[in-house]
Amino acid sequence: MSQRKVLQGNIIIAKAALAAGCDFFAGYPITPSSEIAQYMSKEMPKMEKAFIQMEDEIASLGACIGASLAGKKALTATSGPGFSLMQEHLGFAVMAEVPVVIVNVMRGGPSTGMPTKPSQADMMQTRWGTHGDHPIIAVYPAFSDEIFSETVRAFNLAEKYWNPVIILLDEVLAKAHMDVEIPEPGSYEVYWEKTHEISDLNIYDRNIGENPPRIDFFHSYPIHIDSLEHDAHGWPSFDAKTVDKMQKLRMEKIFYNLDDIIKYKEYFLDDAEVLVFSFGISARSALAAVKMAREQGIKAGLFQALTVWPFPRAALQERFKKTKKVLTVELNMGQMKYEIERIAPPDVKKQTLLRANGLPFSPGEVLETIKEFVK
Amino acid sequence: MSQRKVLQGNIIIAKAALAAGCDFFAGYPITPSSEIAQYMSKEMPKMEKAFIQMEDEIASLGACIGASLAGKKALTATSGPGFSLMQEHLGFAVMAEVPVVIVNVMRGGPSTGMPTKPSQADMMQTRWGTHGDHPIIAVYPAFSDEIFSETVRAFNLAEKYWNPVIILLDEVLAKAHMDVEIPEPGSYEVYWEKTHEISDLNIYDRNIGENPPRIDFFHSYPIHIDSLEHDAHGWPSFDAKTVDKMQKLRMEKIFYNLDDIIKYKEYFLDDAEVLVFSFGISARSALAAVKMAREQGIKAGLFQALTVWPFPRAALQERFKKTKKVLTVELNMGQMKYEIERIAPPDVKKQTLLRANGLPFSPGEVLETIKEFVK
Amino acid sequence: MMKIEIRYGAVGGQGIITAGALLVDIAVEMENKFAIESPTYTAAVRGGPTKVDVIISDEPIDFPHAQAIDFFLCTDQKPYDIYKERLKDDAIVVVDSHLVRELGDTRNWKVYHVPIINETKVGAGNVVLTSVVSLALTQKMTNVISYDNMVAHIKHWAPKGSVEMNMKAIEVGMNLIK
Amino acid sequence: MMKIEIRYGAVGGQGIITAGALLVDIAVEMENKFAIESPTYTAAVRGGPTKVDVIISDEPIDFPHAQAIDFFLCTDQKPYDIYKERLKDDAIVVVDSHLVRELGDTRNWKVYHVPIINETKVGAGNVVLTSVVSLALTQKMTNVISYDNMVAHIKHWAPKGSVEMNMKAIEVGMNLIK
Amino acid sequence: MEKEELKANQDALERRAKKKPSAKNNKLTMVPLYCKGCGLCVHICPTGTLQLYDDPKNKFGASVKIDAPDFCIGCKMCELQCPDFALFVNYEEEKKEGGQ
Amino acid sequence: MEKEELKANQDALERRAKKKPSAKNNKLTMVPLYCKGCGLCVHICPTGTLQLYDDPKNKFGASVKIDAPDFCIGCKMCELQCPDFALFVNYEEEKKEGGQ
Amino acid sequence: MRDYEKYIRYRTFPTPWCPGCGDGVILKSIAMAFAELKLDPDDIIVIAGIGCSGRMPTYFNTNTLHTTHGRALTFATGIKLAKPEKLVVVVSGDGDATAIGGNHLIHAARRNIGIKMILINNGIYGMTGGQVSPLTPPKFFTETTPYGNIEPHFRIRMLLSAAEASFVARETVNRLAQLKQVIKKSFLHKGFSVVEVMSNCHVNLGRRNKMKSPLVMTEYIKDITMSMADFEKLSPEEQESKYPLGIFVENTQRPEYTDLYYNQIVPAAQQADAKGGK
Amino acid sequence: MRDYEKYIRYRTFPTPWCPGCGDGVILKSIAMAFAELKLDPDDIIVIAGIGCSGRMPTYFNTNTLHTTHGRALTFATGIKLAKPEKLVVVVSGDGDATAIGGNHLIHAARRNIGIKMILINNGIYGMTGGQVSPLTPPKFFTETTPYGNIEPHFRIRMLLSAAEASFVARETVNRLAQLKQVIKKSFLHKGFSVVEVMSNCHVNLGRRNKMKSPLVMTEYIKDITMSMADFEKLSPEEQESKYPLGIFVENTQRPEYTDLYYNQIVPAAQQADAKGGK
Ligand SMILES: Cc1ncc(C[n+]2csc(CCOP(=O)(O)OP(=O)(O)O)c2C)c(N)n1
Ligand SMILES: Cc1ncc(C[n+]2csc(CCOP(=O)(O)OP(=O)(O)O)c2C)c(N)n1
Ligand code: SF4
Ligand code: SF4
Ligand code: SF4
Ligand code: SF4
Ligand code: SF4
Ligand code: SF4
Ligand SMILES: [Mg+2]
Ligand SMILES: [Mg+2]
Repeated sequence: MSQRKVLQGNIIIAKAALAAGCDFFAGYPITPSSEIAQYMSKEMPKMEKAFIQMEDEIASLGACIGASLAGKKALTATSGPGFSLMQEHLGFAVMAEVPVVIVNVMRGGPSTGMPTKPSQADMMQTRWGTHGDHPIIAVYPAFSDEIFSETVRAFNLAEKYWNPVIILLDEVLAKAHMDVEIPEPGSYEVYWEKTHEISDLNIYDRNIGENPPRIDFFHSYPIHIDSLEHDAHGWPSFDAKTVDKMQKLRMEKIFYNLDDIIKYKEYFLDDAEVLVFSFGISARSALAAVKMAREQGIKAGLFQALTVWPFPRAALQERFKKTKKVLTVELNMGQMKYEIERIAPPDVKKQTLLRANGLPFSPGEVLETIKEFVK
Repeated sequence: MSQRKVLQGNIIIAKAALAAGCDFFAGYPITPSSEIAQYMSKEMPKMEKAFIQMEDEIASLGACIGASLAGKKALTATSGPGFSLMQEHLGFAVMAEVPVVIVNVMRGGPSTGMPTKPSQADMMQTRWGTHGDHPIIAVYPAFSDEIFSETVRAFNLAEKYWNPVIILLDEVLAKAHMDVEIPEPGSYEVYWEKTHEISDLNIYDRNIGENPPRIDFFHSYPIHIDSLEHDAHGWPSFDAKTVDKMQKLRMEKIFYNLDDIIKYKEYFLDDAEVLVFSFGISARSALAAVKMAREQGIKAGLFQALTVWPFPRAALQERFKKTKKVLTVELNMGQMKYEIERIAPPDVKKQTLLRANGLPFSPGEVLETIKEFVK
Repeated sequence: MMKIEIRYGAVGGQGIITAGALLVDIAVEMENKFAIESPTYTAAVRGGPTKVDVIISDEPIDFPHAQAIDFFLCTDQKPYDIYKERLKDDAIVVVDSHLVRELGDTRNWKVYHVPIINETKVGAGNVVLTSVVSLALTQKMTNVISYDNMVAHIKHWAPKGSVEMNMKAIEVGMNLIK
Repeated sequence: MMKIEIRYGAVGGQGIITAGALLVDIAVEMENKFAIESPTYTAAVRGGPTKVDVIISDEPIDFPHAQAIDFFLCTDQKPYDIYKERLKDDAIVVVDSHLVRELGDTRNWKVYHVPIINETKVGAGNVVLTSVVSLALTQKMTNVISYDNMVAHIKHWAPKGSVEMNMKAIEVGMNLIK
Repeated sequence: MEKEELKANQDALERRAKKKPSAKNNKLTMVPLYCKGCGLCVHICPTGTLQLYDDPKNKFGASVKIDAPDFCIGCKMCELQCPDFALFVNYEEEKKEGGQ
Repeated sequence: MEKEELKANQDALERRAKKKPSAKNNKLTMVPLYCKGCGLCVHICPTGTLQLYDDPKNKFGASVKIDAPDFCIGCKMCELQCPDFALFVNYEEEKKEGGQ
Repeated sequence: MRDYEKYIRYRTFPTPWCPGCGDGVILKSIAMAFAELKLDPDDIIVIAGIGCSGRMPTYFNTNTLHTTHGRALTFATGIKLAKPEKLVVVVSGDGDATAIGGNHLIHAARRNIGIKMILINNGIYGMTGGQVSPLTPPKFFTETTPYGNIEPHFRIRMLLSAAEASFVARETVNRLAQLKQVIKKSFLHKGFSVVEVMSNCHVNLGRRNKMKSPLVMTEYIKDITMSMADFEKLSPEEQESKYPLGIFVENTQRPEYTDLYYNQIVPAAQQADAKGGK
Repeated sequence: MRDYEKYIRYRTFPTPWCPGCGDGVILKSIAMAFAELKLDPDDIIVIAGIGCSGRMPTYFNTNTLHTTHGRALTFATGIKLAKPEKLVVVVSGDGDATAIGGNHLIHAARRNIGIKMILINNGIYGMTGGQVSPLTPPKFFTETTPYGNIEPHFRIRMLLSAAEASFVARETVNRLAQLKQVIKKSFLHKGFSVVEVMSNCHVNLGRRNKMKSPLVMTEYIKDITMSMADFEKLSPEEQESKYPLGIFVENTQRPEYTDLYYNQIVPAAQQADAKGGK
């Protein structure tokens, strides 16, 4: 039977990763994510799983990708400065279609910034940080049980779509100790596809929209994996038609499967006059605020994105048919608000509550903004 | 008297940089930008200016920032993989407010991708590639004379706003030899502010929206520069009010000065039924297409963004008052089109011409799309 | 609905982080409550002002930082000055009588000045035990967890050989305010 | 408006890049035209098919790749196959008679088969001079630049000691097609 | 104080016991604001002049005190070793002399 | 061919001039598709068996030819040194023997 | 078919290298070392960074991985730790290995992780057209040292010995038999190994330094390299521009990293776990 | 006022370090070296990366720069090349300098660029709470080596000598007079210099290894360090865990990088330019 325990947010991630089958961790310490590596260094050897502290973040993600191609489920964890350093290898994982999970416990930025303060200012970097066109999946849990379930889901999505998946976490939650329900093994899905049989080494051969099959090294047909643009065999090719297809294969595996990938939660939205759009720690402020608003007779509701990339466009647009006010609450100077501006119809009024000074919003602040907005 | 010469695109950048007062170059070779470094290695010592090839791109941008803080006008040049590696230091330059110019000659991505093929797929990375909230200026010349003038402007903007400025260039133009007018020294502005006198070491003390003054090392008042969030003295501070102000100081110096920063060109737009929005090499295809369209009696016009970040929102919105169709042409799988979606009113029909297979659009292809669109 | 919000303030802060964590452990694992402890640090590497918020409730907790504080325990002036916000009008406030001297407007708070640090050193023998002393003080003043659970948990949690010291610390805490 | 579009195709490509650059230099700096040369490489590090497009016009040039080619010179089969697109119906096409054998549909092109590479080696003494031979061929067949300017420019451009060789190469080029 | 610090105090007293007060009237200056009570000065002082004490006003719990100023021989070991610029030996005096 | 290659040919001929045809009937196999005409085999062959020639069909301008097969002593130096897997010595024969 | 051809992926031929480039020779010697050890191609992975040398994996009929510039060792570390029983080979150019990748090199050496590195020292950035590398000899002209190189070059055998490497050797593309032999030995060595191969980039280094033909440049390599015995006879000044050959370090005592991890840390952790404790 | 106090920025005090941390001692000895050389504070810049040691620049009343983790040397290279006449000092922790920053370290050494580095070796990542570093001694317990460290540590004096460094020394926080002296000497040296300072992080390394007090840990440092003469008397096994002190390399022959650049390359380029040519 499952049981509510007290765990630090970082430790929930680590435990969930192990529960999802993670059997490789390479990382480099950085506040406020270091506890993940520390926990792994203690627990993984017990399970004969591999832990290594690398010389930097570039090396960490490189090692994870290598291990993944050798059949492991690999995890690394970092924060802003390290995540910036990982961008080149993030692109590699996209290009070669390698499942790997990266935790970014966001802290105040830019640069060294405020290592001990929360922020939600890496939202756009998560989507666009590496060069070239690339698909990205990013999940962003806010409540303790979600930290567990979204971490498991991140591994499943990485395996299914053969793509890097980023888990965003707030500094506040990474460091907090909180009650959490650790579900029984077997009560949640752990996705693992057997390595695919291939003919003619055509490892990337599939139709647009199809999930890539798991193909990795050491399965009796020696394969080639390349960071250069490549053909169905993985061999370098700049042939325009081939490239066209490969680019689409990579992008569309995500966009053909939005229903599977996108997850969100809706609170009090059915009759809402104002939709609060938020995620992570800000969604927790917003939820408290929405409840307070309801008590005061204000019809507010919350749309909490759990998948932040790809953006939950369709679900929001459905809501915008009825709800004509949207308030974006985020701990940055305006990032996901651009997505709302982009997808919300013009008859929907847009308001934001933004801040980037290291303090999360209090529910009262969100409530005030809602009240101003509904006036 | 100025004279039309034949120069390679990369060399135009190098010459323009020297003309703009660039006196420090640190870089690491990468296709298709290496000629810039090579030219500098030959020319700079003649002028007693410093050139150094560093051990990687991280080191290159680090050295440039150091030199800039020591009073130099610094340049580095790279392409996608190197630009990804520079993201952490790009954030440093934003945080510490350091002028530095980075050339990104874009090539096919992601990852190693297609080093010898053109692409415009680093548009969003340019804006959002580093962690934390950060202001960015990016210019994107398309025609030979613009390569010169925008490079000079990039240095001026960096100096004026004490911020990193990115010059985007197309592989096609970087490698092409073309006629170009190198203007006479004195015929263009070269911005250089004398180092500011300060009291009480309050190097970051100013009002929101004001340009930062030039303050650098070795001017008889020893100062401190920090990658941590800091107060007006540059000393680390996480005080919420201080942070709020510093974040705004950094962002708003750009947004208060859009008129000075944003530059674009408009062709045949006054009576246009369809506005083609484009930049770089694609704008050249589009201009040819628009001229062909006009010959065929189709009222097409071109909006060519020279400043791509900050986005030329106001100018476009002005056009959208009359022109109700917009076609975004870009060599990627959809990046700046998101900006257009965001800012164009709903009564403006939106269409795109996108591709990321290493081939630039031919004017004919753009024309076909225009024709389809106006139907 | 039961919901109690507690705040600890100190410099350095390892002690109050432990106090908060213990409180949450007991509330969740022994008393079936929902609870969260969230620490906030400042810039200084060592010895900077730190606060720890603990919320304990019989319903899931939305926002993890305290909004209306019932109980505030603070062992230093600087964190007192910074973190005394968001206290309820009738909050219970316990401050170290040596280290927090300027209280300012105390509204309707019930304020207790007690020599927490000193008594810990003298009575329990080691300043590290401030965590347990603070926990006991909290238990006594708020009753948010039961005394028996607290004792049982500390016995289980304390490293072998230091159980006695910890029990002494509980005693110190229980007796600081009569 | 005068506008001529020229394409060179080869493997490796250093020679045709030089030819294109020379052509553009002369057109711009000696004949006051607008001009651009843009090379396109493929994946192979060395010896892959390469094309070089040159556009020369008396107006500024919008798009730098050739769209309607007047003159196409190609020294190898593979680049011929890949790059023979976008030729005008009445384009002039010069191919190396040894190395380009399969021409496919030649529409209304005026096609010349000449042993460019071989004649360069034999006549000018070094295959590196294909660049100058190609330039001369272009001058002769298109008249896009003047002969005198070409000679003057090559004399100026050629490294000391190799002027004579280069002049020979011009001769070879001028005589390849009678 | 932890046992290591108590030992440092004890050791200092033992060293002091073996010495006589110094002839020179050396002056020690403490900057209480900066002293973190680390005890390095106590540990290093050859004459056992210094002692740590529990100091509730010090956020790290202890401070140093100049326990037996007349034993000080002015060797400046303590000043050199203090990581926090909290202890100076004959500071004012040397200032008057125009620096060291 | 550049002067270095011409010299390699010349040197090979000179070496050959000093040798006699080999007793063993060694068989040399060329893969023209892969040969880049670098001349390393010509340069290394102790018997001067090989020669470079201008080859318009080779995109690099030259290829190697087995100019005097009977001089080959089967030492395999050329095969070892060829960077492009374009030259094999007694390939079929050894295959029959079941590999080396 | 030659035994070594089993390890060659002819379908991807011809190779992209310039005529006479040493990379092809090295490709062949590695394949020959595989053959002599009679390895199953699927038990091998060859990994490279970016550079001319970086293209090598494509041509091995083993598992192959073309990574990012300078980072091949990081991927290799992940693979070796995931699959300690596989032969993990890294091929790296001098720029790749010692400029952008220098840190990974010294750390792999320090860890003594059982990766087999072939470091192709052609003294230049070949792929990008001839810029100076940390192994370019002093005074040489390159695209970015038009007035001659003023930077001293790393001496790999010194640097790696100091970084605790347990196997360090140097050979040249002129001595195929010895090269193959040393590579084979390195494959049999338990810990991290580096075989530095002096190779010829006549096109991008040679051309600017009066050695534009492979025939000339391989002779130059012969001139500057020699046995350790001959090297030691030289004066320190003479040694400056010469490169001794052979195996410089072969330390079989130092434990290999994955061995330590799986056979020391894992049992220790499991024991600690079994003992319980909190 | 002490002479050295001129170089201290008291306004930013107190320092953020734990009681007894060696960083404060090092701060003082560097300031004393400045004072003894009677330098104008504005002619100095102190640069650091990220770490406890990285916070040091804030407390110098000279030009100071707090950069990114591991990259201080890259900024310093830019500054030194821009202003060769300034004293450019880099302070770097062991993780900063040899983990993430290892590559910049060996390249600065190779170039022999006139940067003066103080490498604070406390054998641990202090700032992030005690994870293993490339200089953590074998078997030590840290947050990420809960079963003991299995990685060998770099020996800085070896690594840097091999990387061609022209000045390499080691001192400890226990020997202030010598430390100050060696730092001063390094400041007077023309090329790249590294002074490794053995320091105590009793809080994050000591605590997990039975040395939680600075008083104990500084004694431990005394125990493991000794003069070169004493060190050489030890057997190789004994040497493994000991650290000799003193100046190991002091090569005044090797030209400094910016010197070469401005006094050799610049005139060569100007001459080439004057001669014309194309
Ligand atoms: C991050 C990054 N920076 C730069 C490059 C460009 N680049 C490709 S290969 C190379 C150097 C190649 O030199 P080397 O490693 O010596 O290999 P070689 O070509 O000589 O075999 C460089 C700088 C790149 N691909 N990625
Ligand atoms: C890119 C990046 N990765 C990781 C970190 C986190 N970090 C800060 S300091 C540090 C290590 C500090 O250790 P060391 O350099 O030895 O300095 P010390 O604190 O021991 O003085 C780390 C890993 C960071 N700031 N930036
Ligand atoms: S100066 Fe010497 S004797 Fe006096 S207190 Fe300091 S260390 Fe002791
Ligand atoms: S005076 Fe300095 S050395 Fe002595 S205890 Fe205080 S801080 Fe430590
Ligand atoms: S086998 Fe020996 S003798 Fe025969 S061709 Fe080759 S190198 Fe010459
Ligand atoms: S056979 Fe091989 S070695 Fe000989 S020329 Fe051809 S490619 Fe070169
Ligand atoms: S450029 Fe140099 S290294 Fe690259 S393939 Fe050619 S010869 Fe070889
Ligand atoms: S953690 Fe260690 S290194 Fe950092 S300040 Fe404390 S004692 Fe010094
Ligand atoms: Mg190389
Ligand atoms: Mg350290």
